[in-house]
Amino acid sequence: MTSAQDLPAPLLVLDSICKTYPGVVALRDVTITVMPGEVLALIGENGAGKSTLMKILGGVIAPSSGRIIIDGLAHDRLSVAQSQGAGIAFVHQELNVFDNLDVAANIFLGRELRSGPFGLVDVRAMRAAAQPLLDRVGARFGPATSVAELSLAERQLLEIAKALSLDARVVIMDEPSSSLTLKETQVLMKVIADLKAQGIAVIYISHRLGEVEHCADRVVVLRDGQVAGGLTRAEISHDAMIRLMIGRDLKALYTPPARPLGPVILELEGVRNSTNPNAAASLSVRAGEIVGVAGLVGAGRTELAEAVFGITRLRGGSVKLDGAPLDISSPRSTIAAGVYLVPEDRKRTGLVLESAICENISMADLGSVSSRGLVSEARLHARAEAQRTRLGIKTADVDRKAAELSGGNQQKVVLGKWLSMRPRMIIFDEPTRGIDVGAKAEIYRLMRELADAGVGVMMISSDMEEVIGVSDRIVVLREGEVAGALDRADFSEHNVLKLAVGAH
Amino acid sequence: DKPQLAFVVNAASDFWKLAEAGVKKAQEELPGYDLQFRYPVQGTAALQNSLMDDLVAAGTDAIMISSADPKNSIDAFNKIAAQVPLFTTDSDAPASNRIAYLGSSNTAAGVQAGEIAVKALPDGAKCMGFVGFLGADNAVERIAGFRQAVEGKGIELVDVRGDDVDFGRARSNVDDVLAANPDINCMVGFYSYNPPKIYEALQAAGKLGQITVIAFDEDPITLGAVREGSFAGTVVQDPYQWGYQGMHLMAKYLEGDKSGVPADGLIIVPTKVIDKDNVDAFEAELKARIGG
Amino acid sequence: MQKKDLGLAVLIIVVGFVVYLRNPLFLSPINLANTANLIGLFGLFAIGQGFVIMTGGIDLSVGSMIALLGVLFVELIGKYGVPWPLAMLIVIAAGTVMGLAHGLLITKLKMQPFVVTLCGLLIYRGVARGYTGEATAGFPFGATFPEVEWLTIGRSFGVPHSFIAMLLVGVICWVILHRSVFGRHLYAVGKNEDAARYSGIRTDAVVIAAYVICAVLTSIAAIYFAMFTRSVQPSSHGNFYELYAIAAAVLGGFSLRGGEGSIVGVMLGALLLQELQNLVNLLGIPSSLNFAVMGAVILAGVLADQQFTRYRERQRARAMELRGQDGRSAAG
Amino acid sequence: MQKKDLGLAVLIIVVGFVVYLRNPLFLSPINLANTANLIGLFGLFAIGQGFVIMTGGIDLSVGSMIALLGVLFVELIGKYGVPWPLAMLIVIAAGTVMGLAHGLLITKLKMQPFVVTLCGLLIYRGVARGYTGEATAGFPFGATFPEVEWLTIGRSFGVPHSFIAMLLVGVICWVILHRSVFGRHLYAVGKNEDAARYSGIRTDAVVIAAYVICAVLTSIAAIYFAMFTRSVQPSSHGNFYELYAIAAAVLGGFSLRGGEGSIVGVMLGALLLQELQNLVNLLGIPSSLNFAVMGAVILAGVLADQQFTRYRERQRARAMELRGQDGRSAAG
Ligand SMILES: Nc1ncnc2c1ncn2[C@@H]1O[C@H](COP(=O)(O)OP(=O)(O)OP(=O)(O)O)[C@@H](O)[C@H]1O
Ligand SMILES: Nc1ncnc2c1ncn2[C@@H]1O[C@H](COP(=O)(O)OP(=O)(O)OP(=O)(O)O)[C@@H](O)[C@H]1O
Ligand SMILES: [Mg+2]
Ligand SMILES: [Mg+2]
Repeated sequence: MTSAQDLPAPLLVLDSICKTYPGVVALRDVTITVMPGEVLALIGENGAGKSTLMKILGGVIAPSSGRIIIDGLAHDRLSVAQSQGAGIAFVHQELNVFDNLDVAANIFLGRELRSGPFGLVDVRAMRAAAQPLLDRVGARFGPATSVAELSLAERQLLEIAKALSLDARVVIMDEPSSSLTLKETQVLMKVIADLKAQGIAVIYISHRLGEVEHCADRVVVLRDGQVAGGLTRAEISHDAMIRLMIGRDLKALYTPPARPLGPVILELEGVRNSTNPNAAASLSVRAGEIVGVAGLVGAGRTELAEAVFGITRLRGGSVKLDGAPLDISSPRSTIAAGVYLVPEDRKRTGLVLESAICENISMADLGSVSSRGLVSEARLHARAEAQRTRLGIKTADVDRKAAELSGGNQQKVVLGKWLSMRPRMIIFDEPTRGIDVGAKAEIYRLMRELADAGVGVMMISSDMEEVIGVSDRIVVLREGEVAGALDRADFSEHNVLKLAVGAH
Repeated sequence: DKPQLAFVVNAASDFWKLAEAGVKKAQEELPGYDLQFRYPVQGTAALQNSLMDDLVAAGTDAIMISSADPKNSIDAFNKIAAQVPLFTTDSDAPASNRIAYLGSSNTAAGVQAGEIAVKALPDGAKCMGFVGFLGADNAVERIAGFRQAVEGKGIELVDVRGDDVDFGRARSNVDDVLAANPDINCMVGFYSYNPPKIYEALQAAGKLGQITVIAFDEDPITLGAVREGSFAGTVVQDPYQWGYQGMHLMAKYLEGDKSGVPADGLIIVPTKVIDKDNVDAFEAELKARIGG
Repeated sequence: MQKKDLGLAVLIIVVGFVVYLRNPLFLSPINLANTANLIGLFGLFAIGQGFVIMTGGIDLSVGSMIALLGVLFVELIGKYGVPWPLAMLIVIAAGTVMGLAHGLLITKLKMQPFVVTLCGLLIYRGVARGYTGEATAGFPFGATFPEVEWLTIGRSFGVPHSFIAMLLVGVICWVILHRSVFGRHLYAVGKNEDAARYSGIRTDAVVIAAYVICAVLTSIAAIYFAMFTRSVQPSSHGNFYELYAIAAAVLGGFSLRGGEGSIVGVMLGALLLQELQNLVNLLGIPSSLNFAVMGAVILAGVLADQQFTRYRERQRARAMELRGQDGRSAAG
Repeated sequence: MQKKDLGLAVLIIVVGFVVYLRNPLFLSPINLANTANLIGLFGLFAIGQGFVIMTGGIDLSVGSMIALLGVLFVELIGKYGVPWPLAMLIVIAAGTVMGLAHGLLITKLKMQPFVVTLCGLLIYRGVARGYTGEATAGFPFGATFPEVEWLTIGRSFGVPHSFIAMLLVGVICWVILHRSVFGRHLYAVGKNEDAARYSGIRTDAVVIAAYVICAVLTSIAAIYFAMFTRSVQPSSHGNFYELYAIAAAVLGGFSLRGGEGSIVGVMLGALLLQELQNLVNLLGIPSSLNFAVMGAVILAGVLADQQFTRYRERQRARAMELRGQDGRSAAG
């Protein structure tokens, strides 16, 4: 198999792994080798099978066939305990934190530190041991914080800290940075470098190719459940990775607006939220432009979007759509006005995972596929099929549960829900979180199309490449306030970060 | 197939074990019949009535029933009576088309209990009653009979506490009365399990003998307490006879012999007062019946 | 009819056939009519319970509601001589208010459904018992109400009207749950309330509506029960009926986590439970074992259904795998 | 003690004070001891229920278990003359087997807890009724079992031993739930079972253990109850006790969705319920209103607690706001 005799023995080998789900072949004969101390990036489009492969390695699911060889010992399948015992730590793509426990308890869950004659939990020792881990990932919360109070990004940092706490030889990170902003991502890169220096191997999954380019020693690309190829350190480049992932080149991210800027569509005036009740944010979105909203973790962007969409109450200020006050008393009223939100957490708020794809697409607008209160199955399906074709949702049929789709395809279903209606203004909150480059480009194209059609587009994003690459104007939030706005000419990572952090 | 006779009771209770013994005895003497003794799943008239529907559907030839709610089951009774001969026991529904009633009078039993009280408490007293279902016919009649008998004798039945046949609550009701009403010096247990709970509560509080207790039915604890002198007395019915005579009555009726049915349709098996003097004889008789 | 319902139907038929072999009177018209009547009575409020369970909630108060509203109905027409259509309206209005109260407490004050309806269970029964002073509410001797009786305990061509009422309600509820926009919203709310809200569904209104539907069907059932028993003993009437309703729904494929279930399923569930009751009486099994038989059959039924579903899924997966290999060898 | 528990404690004290004003005998040693005894009895299995609810499950079978195991215990020592320590062991072993069965059916065969334990409710009671033939299992007159009686219904310094037993069990369970590794895992499993599994927790074992703990505590309670009533009527003994246990847990801050609750809370919940029962008798409220009073107070209590929590949160938010302004003006 591997040709080189002079290489050290591989740490682990995933040998001819196959995995089938009812209706899907997720993995087909995948063989991957991991060497000690290397950073192996695993990339591929949504649904390529990356998470599935890692779950097999993490002992969460069993392969249909194939072997897992660790230290020369072959296993047909692993249990979570076996996997952990073999020194494999796993940062899951879906966040697996417990919001009824505190940070330290989460980090040491399953491996609690004990003391005393009865082996009771040693809370103090765990908190003490957790603090350095939190420092390492640059977390601004303490080990005694209740997880219920953490934002999505903070929870992601917690997951990384948890993986570090394991005495691991391999750390799997399945999209650890999907909610992280530049600052935390930089910390993460440093963490990876540290691990590498200690001889710990890292399997890194990300759709942010910049990060991959920055940290990977080797890249393996999955496509449709099979290995599409690999790249050595020297070969790694954006273009090369994209070519392997989607089999063709990709155009530049940014397309300029096709028409001059129109009138103001959405206008926020002194909007105040409960987390930062003294900070007021004012911003506006004009027809024809894409407004990017940047900020550090917890800057209050999601909160702002949810308040405008009618989920949470505003504590002050006004919201106008096309110059007239917008009724933001409930999502129902904002949806009726044509203001839509693509939420940050699609598992929790974007989709009804246990419902069929077609149900999800018509969820917000059943009225138009029904007559006299009764739903027409035919119209429901026609509408879903239309979106499936338009967005390229990868699925055997639209009657499948949304839960069975990969993350990216799930996001497309959320988009399909809104695009099949009459948008006036769409707020995208982290629209490409966990989405592959191919789909990302599609989504950017869609946003641009919407803007060109006169729909207001606001894009909240923590992905710097994306904010800079896609927006026509960037508004930076800091602790609930608008710290400043940048026009295209002034775009740079440095400028965005300066505003986000505050000029101290 | 042998003709089938069924005896349907109103709820699961030890009291009916005696009737069941009577039915067993009758079965020995009536080999040509198939005798059934049925408990409903719960003590509600609705369930009893659908149990009777099912029995008729399954080919039963005559039924004797102790209804949980005879007054309001007239139509259900008439529906059954139109198909098979129907008899009532324990509590009657004279307005229905039942053939006859076999049992005792709860009012008379209440009066007898009142008389025990009058005899034991010549100086008057304040009584507290305990019962399972406050609204059930037998409870209402016994309470009324008791009140009637003590009327003007200086004895007052202050209140009756219900417990829904939850033994735990039956016990804690007594405990609570002992704690909350120190002026109570007489207690009446209207359902068979109430007197034992009174006994246990008094025993725990060290008040056995200080409070006069009047009981109903023949729970072993009750009889023991009567023998010991802790209880003034108990009023017993004779469910054994209900089961025994009832089956013979129905068998004869099916054979065409209607002489057992009096003109007024009432066959009263008298209730007895058991006190210290006759308790031993009574218990011996009971043992013989259940053992045999 | 969904596959899950089919399994239940098979179970019902098998049990029925076994009983028939042991006692052919099981299929006699009179026994069928008696059982159909009970199925109708229990089916009515089991369907209502289905709507609540669909939202991921539960309504423990139905047994007590049947007692309280039964007392109300009997007193209204029996004691106060209120015309029966008005009495029915009053009872259903009272039920609606209770359902509304449950729904509002659950959605607006964010209380747990279990708590709210547990309090309902206690309060309604308490009020019924307190109001009557534990006495049984019944009609005076000889009182007849021909129209109400025809509607409730009457029969047409031997079919009890309660059964027909359940079928009618079943059809309407089937359309509501499986074909209407409201039904879709109900499924969505049951599966993921947050996501439903983010899609502009008025989740609170949907949940409240479910509790109101349950309460309305329960009040109709209360009228049927009151006319069937012709009297209501407030301390025992309807005891444990909530468990019957929930058991019927669960047998019928509803998940207590919400978002799953069908109307046909819950009606079949109610049918099976009554078949079991009938079986105990017909086969002369001691009534004391009634509960045990019922429990054992529910357990076995749910278990068999589940194992069968899993088996089928595994078969399907295997078939796919084979197809996948074929595809590969063809490509290779 | 958590803040939530504090609210409950306040409610208990307020209710107690009101009752005391109306009838000072409420605080008489004899009444306190009687009530403490009942709190002990109910608290024992309410704590067990807490463990099950913590996993997001429910155990509806406890009332029936108390009946069946009560019958077993009474028959063993009363009729068969088995030495009492052995009889206790047998009863607890039988309970363990039941809990194990529940846990295995729920985890290994993936059945819903509600269904499994509903079947338990039916089957255990059915068996108890069938085994005794509906007769009450009781001791002969005058039979005494000094050691068992001392253990169960005895008192030391006026404090009933059942209450002491509950306190002991409470302390042990407090350590288990709030300080042990198993407790952490229980919280994690209750919140998110899948995620707990990904963390390497043997979720099945944790869930099974919760059901076993519940069953063991219930069997201990069954022994105490049997000795308290001294006779067990299989059709009514322990009826609805599962609702008491669940109500105690919910009052005590447990969420039926799992992952939330405390031992102190459930004990206070059991205390409040018994206080309410006692109040009805002490104030001479008609027994028929017992249920209504209990329901109304639970509703009011949970509601008040919730509103109070919300109010406090709002206060806190406002305080933060003020502090924020100060901070700003200082900085500006
Ligand atoms: N539980 C499941 N049931 C059925 N199909 C599944 C299940 N989980 C994953 N799949 C399918 O397996 C394939 C691989 O999914 P996987 O989550 O591994 O993709 P991925 O590469 O991690 O994608 P993403 O970048 O979107 O996270 C997809 O087609 C997906 O639909
Ligand atoms: N459930 C919650 N409970 C308490 N505080 C929360 C909760 N969710 C968010 N917050 C806090 O609210 C503030 C604003 O969070 P928000 O999610 O709006 O930020 P954001 O800019 O979208 O950042 P990101 O999504 O990247 O975390 C943060 O301080 C966060 O910690
Ligand atoms: Mg993935
Ligand atoms: Mg955000």
